[in-house]
Formats: sequence, structure tokens, C-alpha cells
Amino acid sequence: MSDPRLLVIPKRLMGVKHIIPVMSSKGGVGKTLISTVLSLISADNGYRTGLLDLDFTNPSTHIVLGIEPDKLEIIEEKGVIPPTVYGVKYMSIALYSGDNPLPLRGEAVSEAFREILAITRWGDLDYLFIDTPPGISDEHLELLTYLGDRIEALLVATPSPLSIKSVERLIELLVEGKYRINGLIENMSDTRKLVSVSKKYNIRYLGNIPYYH
Amino acid sequence: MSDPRLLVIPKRLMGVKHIIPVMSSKGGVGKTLISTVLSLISADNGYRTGLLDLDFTNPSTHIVLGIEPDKLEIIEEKGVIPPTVYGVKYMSIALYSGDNPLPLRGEAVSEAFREILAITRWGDLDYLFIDTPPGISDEHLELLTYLGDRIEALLVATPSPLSIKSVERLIELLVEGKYRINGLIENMSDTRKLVSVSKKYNIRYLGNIPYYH
Amino acid sequence: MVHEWALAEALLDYVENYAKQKGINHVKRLVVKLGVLQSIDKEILSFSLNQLLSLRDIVIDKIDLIDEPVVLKCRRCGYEWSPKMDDVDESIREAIHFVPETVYSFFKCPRCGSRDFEIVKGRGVEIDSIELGEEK
Amino acid sequence: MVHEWALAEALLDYVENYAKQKGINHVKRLVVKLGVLQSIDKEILSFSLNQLLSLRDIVIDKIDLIDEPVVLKCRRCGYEWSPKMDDVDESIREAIHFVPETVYSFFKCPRCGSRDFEIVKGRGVEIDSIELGEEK
Ligand SMILES: Nc1ncnc2c1ncn2[C@@H]1O[C@H](COP(=O)(O)OP(=O)(O)O)[C@@H](O)[C@H]1O
Ligand SMILES: Nc1ncnc2c1ncn2[C@@H]1O[C@H](COP(=O)(O)OP(=O)(O)O)[C@@H](O)[C@H]1O
Ligand SMILES: [Mg+2]
Ligand SMILES: [Mg+2]
Ligand SMILES: [Mg+2]
Ligand SMILES: [Mg+2]
Ligand code: NI
Ligand code: NI
Ligand SMILES: [Zn+2]
Ligand SMILES: [Zn+2]
Repeated sequence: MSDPRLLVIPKRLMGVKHIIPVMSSKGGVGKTLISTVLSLISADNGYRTGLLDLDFTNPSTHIVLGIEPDKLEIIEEKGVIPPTVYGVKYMSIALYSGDNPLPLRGEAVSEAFREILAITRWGDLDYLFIDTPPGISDEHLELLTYLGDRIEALLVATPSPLSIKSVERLIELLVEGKYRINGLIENMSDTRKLVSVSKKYNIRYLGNIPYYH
Repeated sequence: MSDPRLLVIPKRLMGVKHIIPVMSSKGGVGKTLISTVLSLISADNGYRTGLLDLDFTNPSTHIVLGIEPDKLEIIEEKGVIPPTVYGVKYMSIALYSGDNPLPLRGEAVSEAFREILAITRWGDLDYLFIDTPPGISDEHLELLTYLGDRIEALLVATPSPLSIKSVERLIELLVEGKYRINGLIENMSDTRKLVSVSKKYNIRYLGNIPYYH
Repeated sequence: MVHEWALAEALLDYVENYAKQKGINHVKRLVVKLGVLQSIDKEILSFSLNQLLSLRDIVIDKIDLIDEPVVLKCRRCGYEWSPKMDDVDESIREAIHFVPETVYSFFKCPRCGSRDFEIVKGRGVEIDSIELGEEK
Repeated sequence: MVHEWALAEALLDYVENYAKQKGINHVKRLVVKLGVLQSIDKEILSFSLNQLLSLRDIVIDKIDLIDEPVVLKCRRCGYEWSPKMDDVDESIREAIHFVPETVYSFFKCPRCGSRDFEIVKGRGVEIDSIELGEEK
């Protein structure tokens, strides 16, 4: 371990009871909407809640929240205290980059991951929801490799063949690495087609969310 | 330039008249479906056509094509001749990795990009369609940086606010780098809401595709 | 810009861990490179390091904070340049101060407009060397 | 496995370009490292290089192809290992032969199951050194 930030990251998350990355290799299945809405519901129910946007090259939780990310006041106190938005402690690279394009090669993604997690002071939280990008690349690997024993992955898929294949590839990766999986949400679906996928991999089926027009 | 493959890549594409990467930073807007269907239509119309899947960590054009990618016969002749599928010369990392998970850090993405483009012999083509992953990371930067003067980007967006913001960020990046943009397709939409985005950036509006149930 | 404290913690965690693995709690000299891109406040970082050290089971005789100039290199056209951080807009400097990778939002190659450039050096806080003292 | 020709072309394009930039068309010695992961066929690569050279405006006195053993290192648990490529299933070896990065589909850390490992060395074809001859 040659990066000083890697030692401090687990400490910064010591006060967080549940770290819930919302994942699916496929894009457009509802990760951003679900992670954001879950954080709002969680805070509404009185849980101390955080939301971290890890989709560095295409951050969008701030759009769902309807806020201008670079206008929030960020308090510095031995690090960065995430601003509170609708009761949720919120951190996104867009607090700094705004809505400018942010093309990052993988190495820069790792750097940004480590920097943000090393300086953010979440304090005590019941739930930290994490929005993740599509694909399986640096953002996901940093999370699995350096916080793998802390996370409880929440998987999202739609009933389309493209989405099912993608989530199966992700499940295989998580299972073989013995990472914890919280459960699977079937989004934009009136059916419960993914019950069979849940059963195949022995994962909790958390229900289906219909497509809202 | 210290990578021997970078010199040979433009040569491998010398016989290709139009290189059309289908792009959008947002996932799930239809890049894969559109790039694949366009390649089929193009071949059907008698154009010599290729399809390259650059979504390395979540390849899915083979699912749209309905084929088992690792069962295709790949001919080697001073390189790799892409197999022909429904009249389209087809190359995807899934020809080699099958449907196994393929987690790649950015550095590995660059390596795979260079290796595949250095060994694939497309021959003479009218159109090479390229399916790209969401985000703006190594796959896109390799394409822009090393083939930037060859590409004509085809942008895809849906009328959702998340998708519009994402495609605007991508357009800004392409415009400032003086990359060619072929046009913008509005997908899963009954409206022509994105005509205004096209006008704002002086991009050709190619039409809207309704959501097919 | 008082988030330097968080980075100081990371540095000392690392040094302490490194020394202890060798059974030592005494460091003669610690050299930290400060990439100029991140505009780290040397006084605040120094202050944070010293405050933190007084609470820890490790002694560091001397800490050197050394500026490392920024060099950026465009992957598209090969152009190399060194932005003057003092001339950069305050709000942009601040963003880069917290997350240096936001540089890819704000800077582009002055020659070709590409944002695919390499930070050859001068990104941010990095340990350059640790000179250990005697065994404890 | 005759796609080695394509890689030979890349190597010679590079060498030719490198030498010509210095106004030279004579190379005394070219050393190419062959990462064992890619199972490059040395005879075919050699044959391709020689065939191609006979058509080009450059002379290379001596080409050395040197095997580089594979070392993989897990980022999650730190475990380092060297897979024996001879024991690997033929179809997997073939996939890795064409695109070495497919190794991330087929291999995982023998200790912790992670696929986040580094190819420390031995990936594939790489130029090690070019010793130029006299000016032309
Ligand atoms: N259950 C749903 N009903 C209707 N629209 C949805 C639903 N879930 C997500 N969406 C919309 O689908 C699009 C993609 O969702 P998003 O959360 O951005 O996916 P991801 O983060 O996985 O790419 C967005 O426009 C979002 O508002
Ligand atoms: N016009 C359309 N009508 C209905 N479904 C569509 C349409 N375009 C795309 N889809 C479906 O939407 C999902 C996402 O499309 P996809 O091509 O995978 O997007 P991307 O490659 O941008 O992630 C897929 O299930 C696809 O079949
Ligand atoms: Mg998202
Ligand atoms: Mg570095
Ligand atoms: Mg796709
Ligand atoms: Mg390398
Ligand atoms: Ni600060
Ligand atoms: Ni071969
Ligand atoms: Zn440039
Ligand atoms: Zn391991």
C-alpha cells in the first residue's frame, strides 16, 4: 500500500453503519434515480443519511435533486463536511466541477475517488447510499478493493435481455469475491421476471418498480 | 509516441470511408441498439459495413445481434479478419471473453483498445459503426485522441433532463476539440424536444425515434 | 482552505504505519512533495502536521515540504505546458484545491483544445521520502 | 495463431519511424520483450519480421526476442503470483493471445478471488531497446 490516502479512507467511514452502493453494469436502469430517492426516503424516516455520487464522468444525482451543485456551501473542518440537501449529507464531484464536462481516464478516476473519500467527513450515519456509474471499471474496483468488506451492494436491473446479462456478469464478480449483496431491485417493470435471477444466485429479491409515465 | 500500436492503427482503418462512433455520456439511451441496427440497415442497403463494440466492460451488441460471440469463427490472415454477421464485419472483445465478467481499469481499457485496433483488418468499408460505453473515459479518449481526425460522431439522447445534460457535456467536449459531429438522434421520444439542443450547438438534428412497446 | 488537516492525517497515518512495521517510532526526516496544481497552504499543512504529531506515538525530527511545479502534457498533440496557478480564477483554483482531477473540467490543451492530457508532475500531496531513526 | 504478423508490422513501423527521425536507416540491434501471458509464437513473429523487413527501407542486423515471465499482483490482498500459461485451457490461452486483457475474464486472485489485479510484467509484445547504426 503506497498511497497515504488508502489508510485514512476506512477511518472516514467508521461512523457509517451501512454503506450501500447502488450498482448495475448497464446504464439507464435507474441507479441514479433509486440511490437518490432512497437517500431522501431514508432521511425522511429519521435515519442519518448520506449520498455519494461516484459517477465522476457523468454525475447526475444533483439533477435528480434539482440543485445547482457548485452553489452549495461546503464547510471545511479538518476536512470537508458534506452539505446537507433535503436532510441528506451530499457529496459529488459536481460540487467542484459543476456541470462542466469531466473526461477522466481511469487513473484520474482512482485519484479522484481516493481524494474525495480521504477528505470527506461523513460523521455518524445510518446509511450512506452510493450512486455508481455503468460498466465495471475503476470506480467499482476502487470501491470493492478498498472498501469491499464494508459494502452491501444493492443491484438494479430492468427485465430487458441486455440488462439481465449485465447484472448477471456483475453478480458473478461479486459472488466470487465474497462481497455482500443486499438485494436486487427490478426497475421499470410490471412483472417479477427477475425473481428467477435472484433465485439462481440466491440473492434477496426486493421487488419491482413499475415504469411511471 | 511510445506505443508501437498507435502508428499502425490509422493504417488499419485506411480503407474505411466513414467511422461513426455512436456516443452519449448517458447509459440506456439506445447507443447499442442504434449502432447495431444502423450497421444492419447499412449492410442491407449494400454498403460495406463494420460494427465495433467498444463497450469493453459491458459488451452487448452481440446480444442485440442474437449471437454467441465466442462461437464465431475468426480468420487470421496477417491479423484478424472480423467474422461476418448478417452481412456486417463484426468485432467485439466478447468474441474472446464471451459472456464472462470483464472488469477493466482504465489502463487495461487503453491496452485492449490498442491491441484490438492494431490487429483487426477491416479491409475496405463504407461505414464502420462503433458502439461506445457511457461516461467519458478511456474508451472515448483513445478514440478522440488517436482517431479524432477520422471520426464523425453520432450522438444519441432521450428527452429526459438527465440525458440532455449528459449529451450537452459531451457536445461541449467535442466542439472545443473540433471533432466532427454527424448529428443528433432523439431516441425513445414522440416529441422533437431536442431540436433546440441541436440548434443551440449548430448540430444536425437527425430525427426522433419513438419508444416501441 | 482548511481541509489540509485531512491530508495531514493521511500522511501521518502512513508514516506511522510504515515506521511501526519496522519496529520504529522515530523518523529523522520526512519529505513531502506538494504539487503546485493543488495550491496547498504550506502553513496550514505544517500547522496540522505539528498539531497531529503532538497527539501521536511517533516523533518526526524534521518535515520538509517541497513544491513540485506542474507539468501537463497533451496526449493528442504532444504539447507540454505549465499553467500559472496564480493566474487561475479563484473559484477554479479552489475546486482544483479540493479535487485536483477537476482540472479536466477547467483546463484544456492550449494548442489543440483536447482535455486528454497527462499530469506529468505537480498534481498534489505525495510522500517523497521517509528517513527512519533508530529502533525503539 | 498467425496474427503475429499484425504485431510485427506495428513493431517495424515504430522502429522505422524512430530511426528515420534521426536520419538513420540502419539498426544494429532491436530487442523485443515478449510477455509470456500473450503466448506469442516466436518463430512466427520472427518469420513475419524478416518477411516484412525484406520489403522495407531499413536494415536491422540483429533482432532479439526475449521472454518476459508473467507476474500478477492482487490489488485487494497483495498476493503475487505467476500463472503457468502451459497449464491454461487452450481456448482461454487463445483468447488471451489475441487480447491479453481478457485475462480479467478468466483469471482471479488465487487467494481472495478478486479480479482487480495488476499485470506487473509479462503482458505482451513490447520494444525493450533500439540500438541505432550509423547515419545514412
Ligand atoms: N421506474 C421508473 N419509471 C420511469 N422512469 C424511470 C424509472 N426509473 C428510472 N427512470 C428514468 O430512466 C432514466 C434512467 O434512469 P437513471 O436513474 O439515470 O439510470 P442509471 O443511473 O442506471 O443510468 C432517467 O431518465 C430516470 O428518470
Ligand atoms: N426506441 C426504442 N424503443 C424501445 N426500446 C428501446 C428503444 N431504444 C432502445 N431501447 C431499449 O432500451 C434499452 C437501452 O438501450 P441500449 O441500446 O442498451 O442503450 P445504451 O447502449 O445507450 O446503454 C435496451 O433494452 C433497448 O433495447
Ligand atoms: Mg446514473
Ligand atoms: Mg500518481
Ligand atoms: Mg450500450
Ligand atoms: Mg504496459
Ligand atoms: Ni484546503
Ligand atoms: Ni497469433
Ligand atoms: Zn493538444
Ligand atoms: Zn487477492
